[in-house]
Amino acid sequence: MAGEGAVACLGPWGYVGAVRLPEPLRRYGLGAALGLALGAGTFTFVYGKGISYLTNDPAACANCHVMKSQYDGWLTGGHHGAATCNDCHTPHDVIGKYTTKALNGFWHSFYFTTGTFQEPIRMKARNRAVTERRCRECHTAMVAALVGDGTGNEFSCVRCHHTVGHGR
Amino acid sequence: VSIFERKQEAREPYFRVAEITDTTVDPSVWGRNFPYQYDAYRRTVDQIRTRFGGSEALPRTPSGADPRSIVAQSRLEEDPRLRAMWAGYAFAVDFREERGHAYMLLDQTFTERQRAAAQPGTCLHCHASIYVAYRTAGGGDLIKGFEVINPLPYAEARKLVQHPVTCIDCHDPATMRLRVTRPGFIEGMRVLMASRGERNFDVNARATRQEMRAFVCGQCHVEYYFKGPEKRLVYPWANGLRVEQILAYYDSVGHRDWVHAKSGANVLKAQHPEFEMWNQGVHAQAGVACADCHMPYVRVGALKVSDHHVRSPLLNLARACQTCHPVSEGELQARAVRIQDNTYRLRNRAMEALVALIGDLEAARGAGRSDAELATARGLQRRAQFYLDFIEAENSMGFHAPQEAARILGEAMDYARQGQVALRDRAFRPNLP
Amino acid sequence: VSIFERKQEAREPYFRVAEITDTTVDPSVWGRNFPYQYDAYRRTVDQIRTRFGGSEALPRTPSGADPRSIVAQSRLEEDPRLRAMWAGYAFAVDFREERGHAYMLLDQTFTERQRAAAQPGTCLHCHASIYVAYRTAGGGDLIKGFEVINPLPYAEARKLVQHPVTCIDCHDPATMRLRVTRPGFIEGMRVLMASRGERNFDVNARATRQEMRAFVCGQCHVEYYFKGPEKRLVYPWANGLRVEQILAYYDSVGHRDWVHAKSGANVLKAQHPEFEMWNQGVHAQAGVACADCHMPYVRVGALKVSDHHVRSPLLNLARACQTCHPVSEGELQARAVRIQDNTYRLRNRAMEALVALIGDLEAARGAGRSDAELATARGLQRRAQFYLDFIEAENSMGFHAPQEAARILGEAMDYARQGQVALRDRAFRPNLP
Ligand code: HEC
Ligand code: HEC
Ligand code: HEC
Ligand code: HEC
Ligand code: HEC
Ligand code: HEC
Ligand code: HEC
Ligand code: HEC
Ligand code: HEC
Ligand code: HEC
Ligand code: HEC
Ligand code: HEC
Ligand code: HEC
Ligand code: HEC
Ligand SMILES: [Ca+2]
Ligand SMILES: [Ca+2]
Repeated sequence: MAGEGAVACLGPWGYVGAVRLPEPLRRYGLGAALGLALGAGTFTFVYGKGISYLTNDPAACANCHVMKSQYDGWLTGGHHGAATCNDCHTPHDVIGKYTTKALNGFWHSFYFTTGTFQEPIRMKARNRAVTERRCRECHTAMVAALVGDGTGNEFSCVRCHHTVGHGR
Repeated sequence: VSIFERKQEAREPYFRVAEITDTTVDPSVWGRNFPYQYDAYRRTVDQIRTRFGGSEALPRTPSGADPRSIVAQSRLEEDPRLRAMWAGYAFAVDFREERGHAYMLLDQTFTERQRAAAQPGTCLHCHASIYVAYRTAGGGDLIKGFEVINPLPYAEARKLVQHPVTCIDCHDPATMRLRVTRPGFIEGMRVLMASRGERNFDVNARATRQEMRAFVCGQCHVEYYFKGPEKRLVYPWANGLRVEQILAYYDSVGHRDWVHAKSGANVLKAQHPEFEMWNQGVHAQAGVACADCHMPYVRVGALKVSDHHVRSPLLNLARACQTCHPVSEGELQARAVRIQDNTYRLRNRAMEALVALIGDLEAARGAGRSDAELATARGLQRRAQFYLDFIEAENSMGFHAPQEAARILGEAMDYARQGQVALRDRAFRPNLP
Repeated sequence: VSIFERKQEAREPYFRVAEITDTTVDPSVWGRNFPYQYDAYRRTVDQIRTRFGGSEALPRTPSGADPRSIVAQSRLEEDPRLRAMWAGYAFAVDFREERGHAYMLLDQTFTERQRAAAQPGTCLHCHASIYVAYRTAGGGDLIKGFEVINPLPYAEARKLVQHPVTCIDCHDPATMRLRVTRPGFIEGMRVLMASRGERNFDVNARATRQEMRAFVCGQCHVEYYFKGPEKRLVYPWANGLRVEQILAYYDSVGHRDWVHAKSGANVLKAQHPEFEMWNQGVHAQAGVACADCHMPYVRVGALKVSDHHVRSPLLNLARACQTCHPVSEGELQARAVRIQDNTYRLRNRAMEALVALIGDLEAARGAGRSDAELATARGLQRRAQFYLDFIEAENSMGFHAPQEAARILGEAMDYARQGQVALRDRAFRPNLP
């Protein structure tokens, strides 16, 4: 992910990864924008129920209307009784889980408030990798025979199962 | 914008501040109730070019006869073979890339085609907000008004309208539901459905919402002709929407648009059959409507509204395509352009074949061969030319139905080359559909 | 059990009861380790017909020369025009619909084409599990063995193999990872990639897992020819995979498959270019591989495995298509068949054009016209015929790349009809690509 317009991102638990800078940061410069970002992001995080990120209740995600279509899709989808949003969108381990939540919570709040995100919302590489891992964790038995070649050269579940979470 | 406003918006989509009725033509009045749609609607003045679509803004010196200071690029200059194809018809004089809806009335009024031939009021059916004018002229009756305005000289009819297509042409003012207001389409759908065994089809009563998202466009983006001295606008769909079905219709009523100046053949001009071609593609089969790609949803705060800046989806790939195709914009662009490039190459081959046949016919005529001797080849020119023009005139360069576009161009070559054989061999019996 | 062992178990759901090595040809041995795959693999004996694919099981009376009691339907009887197209070549004697992998060795051994012409060992490259035989014949060297077996008379080479394609041809026995074992494909990919600027391309080292899911099939489902007296199997990809690039290659090396019996033209036979055509379609562009559709995952108990019953996806729509396209089976069937019907109609038109040209050439020859006079038309026949046969021989009836199939058939008609013009007009200059 690192590259032009990217910075190393420090999460609450230290170095997490490189994050592509959003358009306003690239445009107005890092320093000036960061203060604004933190302010706006924190504000939304609190008022806009960004705290939802810390719960496991899918309805909480739908606090943001831009998550509504996923929520609606999930309600009627095959995983409704099986997996919540966070089951697919946050890592299993505790640190990874809250790092992801914090990062997503912060950035989503930021984007939501500034309205600068691109639509339709598309899952980005970091979150995609999280989700791909989550499929394999729940469906280990089912797909053991497919992904067990140990090369790490595995292919994407979502390539075929792009509709599982909430349809499209 | 603060988050308070966002939550607010979700609950209160719009206020009806202005009264709009079934006679409110002026879009700025509607725009007071629906500012997002109106603002976007006005942006159809933008001119940006894509590889095969959009349009280029070319400056010109305004004249008395044509006050436009900006026009779109000339397609005749881009490909002079078009002049050979249309020799003797007004299209050989002036034919430009089409641009946004904002220009439709202007471009129609001032195209040189107006001066090359006398045009009737019928033209306005698709270039103006004419719904209210029809109703007024018909004393409340839409169809009657249509019949009154069609035969008027263009200049006279032109005085009855002021706006390009506006809100009232696609929307019911009371409910904002989509509706079709164009007699040509209403009657065209009736004959089409009759050919499929459904009598007295009433499109406004029967169409689903999703169908309406294509039908409002099908009001104008279709092949058409002017029937008889009353210049009635007719969509030639009595046998179906495929090119051979349309040609069969024209053959059955003995219609020709003009006599080709070089070859003497009775030929036809195809015009923007987007609706017909879209119907042959996998998108239509999957229920994807024009508005899904050309007016995709765009979020304004908490609201989702249809982007009334109708334009090339290639200028708007994320919204126009990514909702359905979860791949990058670059990849989507590549898929579309590959289809278009393939079509374009084949179109050029077909153009070569047609121009060769026209050249042969011209030579044979010059050599004094009789009409009887030329009849078969002329018939083949009529067919080849209509097929080729069907794709040439269709504005997506094959995207709306890639396989069908290639099929039609392929057949066009078959007919054109058979015409060349026929000219050289009187015993030759062509293979028609 | 330690947690480590548990993880191991989960990763390896099979019990390796039989030892398999890089010389284990017999699939039943592999089948002891991988029973689900083996059981499905054996079901390729099934014969069910779809509109344009699958195959029909026709009973016949076995004879000494041909002991088969069931064969697939004859394509020559379905369309006798094929005999005219292939006049003078073994394909005009016997050509049948292809059926499941289980039959490949049998059908090759007993096709009447074997009696119509002497065939070399090369044939076995794609009809037998020949990997071990190549290595053995080459003293451990795959390519050397290939070079040894190619020029042998078929009957002699035939003794070196026993099985149709088996596990070892696509899998590494140690890791079960996919690999390609066919010299023709390995060398074909090398020249193809060289033409794109990559030297010494090693497909087994470089391909991704997803690519391999198509490459294992591309080992055989491709256009090919036998080069020189050493009968080396060559995939004609030095310029690229498109039909005109392949023809340009054949032209550049001066290759012909035979001299046409009726027309005297130096013609080519196209054969099953599934891999090449798939490459031109939107599925390949989107990274969808052969195995995704022809070997979709299937649940067996708590596991899912690749369906080794390789067959028409139209017999298995739910698994083959619905995961990616969440619409009904009826709708998927309709989309596929519409593409195929369009291709089929165009193929028939192109066949008419080609047969007409062949007829004209035959007549001109009968009338004693010189080779020089016939040269242009014969060249056009070669081109038209190769294009048409490229789609005729491709087994998806256009599905793998709908627009490209129509494009190629369209051009085939253009060339065939130009050939007819050329025969009637010595001054005619054809329009080539
Ligand atoms: C504060 C409002 C808000 C809440 C609450 C919210 N989201 Fe989002 N979400 C957004 C916005 C805005 C974006 C688009 C950001 C972008 O495109 O980078 C987004 C994007 C996403 C993405 C894709 C973006 C990526 O970077 O991959 C996922 C997955 C997602 N949200 C899941 C969730 C889940 C799971 C929850 C609940 C635990 C949730 N969201 C709650 C506003 C929110
Ligand atoms: C928290 C555990 C969990 C996670 C994470 C998870 N699944 Fe599942 N999944 C299940 C369970 C349990 C079922 C069975 C549901 C049922 O039968 O109602 C299921 C059902 C399915 C099904 C069949 C039903 C359907 O919706 O089509 C598919 C396919 C599937 N999962 C794929 C995936 C993929 C792909 C991912 C990752 C993107 C994933 N799963 C993530 C637990 C999970
Ligand atoms: C069974 C797994 C699963 C569950 C449960 C799930 N998702 Fe997803 N989600 C996915 C997958 C897979 C994608 C990527 C889809 C794609 O690329 O086509 C995705 C993508 C997204 C995106 C980005 C939009 C996009 O299409 O890329 C958002 C936002 C999102 N999910 C939110 C949610 C919310 C909110 C919930 C709970 C209501 C939820 N998800 C539940 C698997 C899941
Ligand atoms: C699946 C998406 C899709 C659908 C559905 C669709 N179109 Fe298009 N349309 C396109 C694309 C892509 C182009 C090519 C634009 C370009 O070349 O810039 C195009 C081009 C056009 C153009 C020329 C645009 C220009 O910029 O010059 C017109 C007019 C048009 N379409 C009208 C229609 C009509 C009318 C319908 C319905 C009957 C329709 N389209 C359905 C995607 C679509
Ligand atoms: C009343 C007739 C009418 C209706 C209804 C109509 N159009 Fe058009 N459209 C036109 C005309 C006329 C032009 C060309 C204007 C010009 O070149 O001056 C045009 C141009 C376009 C263009 C080309 C824009 C460009 O930049 O080249 C697109 C795209 C388009 N229309 C799509 C649609 C879609 C989608 C709908 C339905 C939602 C629709 N149209 C409804 C008459 C109409
Ligand atoms: C059935 C609907 C319809 C009718 C009737 C119609 N047009 Fe159009 N016209 C369109 C559409 C749709 C476009 C945009 C697509 C295109 O240009 O191919 C267009 C584009 C144009 C353009 C801009 C592009 C160009 O051709 O230079 C001109 C000028 C024009 N029309 C003039 C006329 C004239 C003059 C008449 C009457 C003789 C007429 N139109 C009748 C629908 C119509
Ligand atoms: C060429 C046809 C056309 C014209 C002209 C047009 N609209 Fe629309 N409009 C549509 C379509 C298509 C939709 C989507 C309706 C649906 O999905 O049912 C729409 C939807 C709407 C909606 C519903 C909310 C939304 O955005 O989806 C409003 C409000 C609206 N239009 C207002 C207007 C106004 C105001 C004007 C004039 C400035 C206008 N429209 C002109 C075709 C048109
Ligand atoms: C509302 C949904 C929707 C939208 C919007 C949409 N598509 Fe599609 N597209 C489909 C469906 C459905 C298919 C059929 C195959 C499938 O089921 O995935 C398809 C097929 C295609 C194909 C296959 C080629 C063919 O035969 O036509 C291409 C290429 C494509 N789309 C590109 C685009 C592009 C580019 C856009 C935007 C301009 C777009 N699509 C917009 C749903 C959509
Ligand atoms: C997206 C799905 C898809 C992909 C990818 C695909 N095919 Fe096919 N294939 C089909 C369909 C559908 C048919 C038509 C079957 C029929 O007519 O019964 C077909 C037909 C065939 C046939 C003839 C089958 C018969 O029953 O007679 C062969 C052989 C074949 N494909 C090989 C391949 C090869 C090799 C590849 C990769 C290079 C490939 N296919 C990629 C869907 C696919
Ligand atoms: C070693 C050569 C070889 C390989 C590797 C190979 N095929 Fe085949 N395939 C054949 C031959 C030969 C036939 C025809 C057998 C016959 O008719 O007797 C065939 C037939 C088929 C058929 C037609 C079945 C029918 O019912 O008509 C399909 C589909 C097919 N192959 C797909 C594939 C796919 C997919 C792959 C890769 C996963 C593949 N093949 C790999 C040689 C091969
Ligand atoms: C490059 C790989 C390849 C080579 C070399 C090859 N085949 Fe095939 N053959 C195939 C494939 C793939 C099929 C199935 C597809 C088809 O029939 O079009 C097939 C099908 C057949 C069939 C069944 C269908 C029919 O044509 O009647 C026969 C018989 C056959 N081949 C004989 C031969 C003979 C004899 C030779 C040598 C002269 C040969 N093959 C060389 C790949 C090959
Ligand atoms: C024509 C090629 C071909 C042949 C022959 C073949 N396979 Fe496979 N096999 C595949 C493909 C393709 C996959 C999918 C591999 C992947 O996705 O990486 C596969 C996957 C497998 C897997 C991994 C699990 C799964 O089902 O995806 C096993 C185990 C396997 N095959 C066993 C066998 C056995 C045993 C035989 C012989 C009876 C055999 N294969 C013959 C092509 C083949
Ligand atoms: C090439 C396409 C493809 C890929 C990649 C793929 N799957 Fe599947 N998957 C399928 C198909 C097809 C089925 C249906 C099998 C059946 O119905 O017998 C399936 C079935 C399943 C099921 C069982 C659904 C049920 O009905 O209970 C689960 C769970 C699942 N897949 C999970 C995964 C996971 C996890 C991955 C990634 C490791 C994955 N899949 C990758 C195509 C795919
Ligand atoms: C692994 C995913 C996958 C599988 C399996 C698959 N498709 Fe597709 N298909 C696609 C994608 C991706 C496209 C491109 C358009 C899009 O993005 O939706 C597409 C496009 C199409 C189109 C548009 C026409 C074109 O240009 O080729 C048709 C028709 C279609 N698929 C039918 C089928 C059928 C029938 C099957 C099963 C035999 C099938 N597909 C299997 C992913 C798949
Ligand atoms: Ca344009
Ligand atoms: Ca078959």
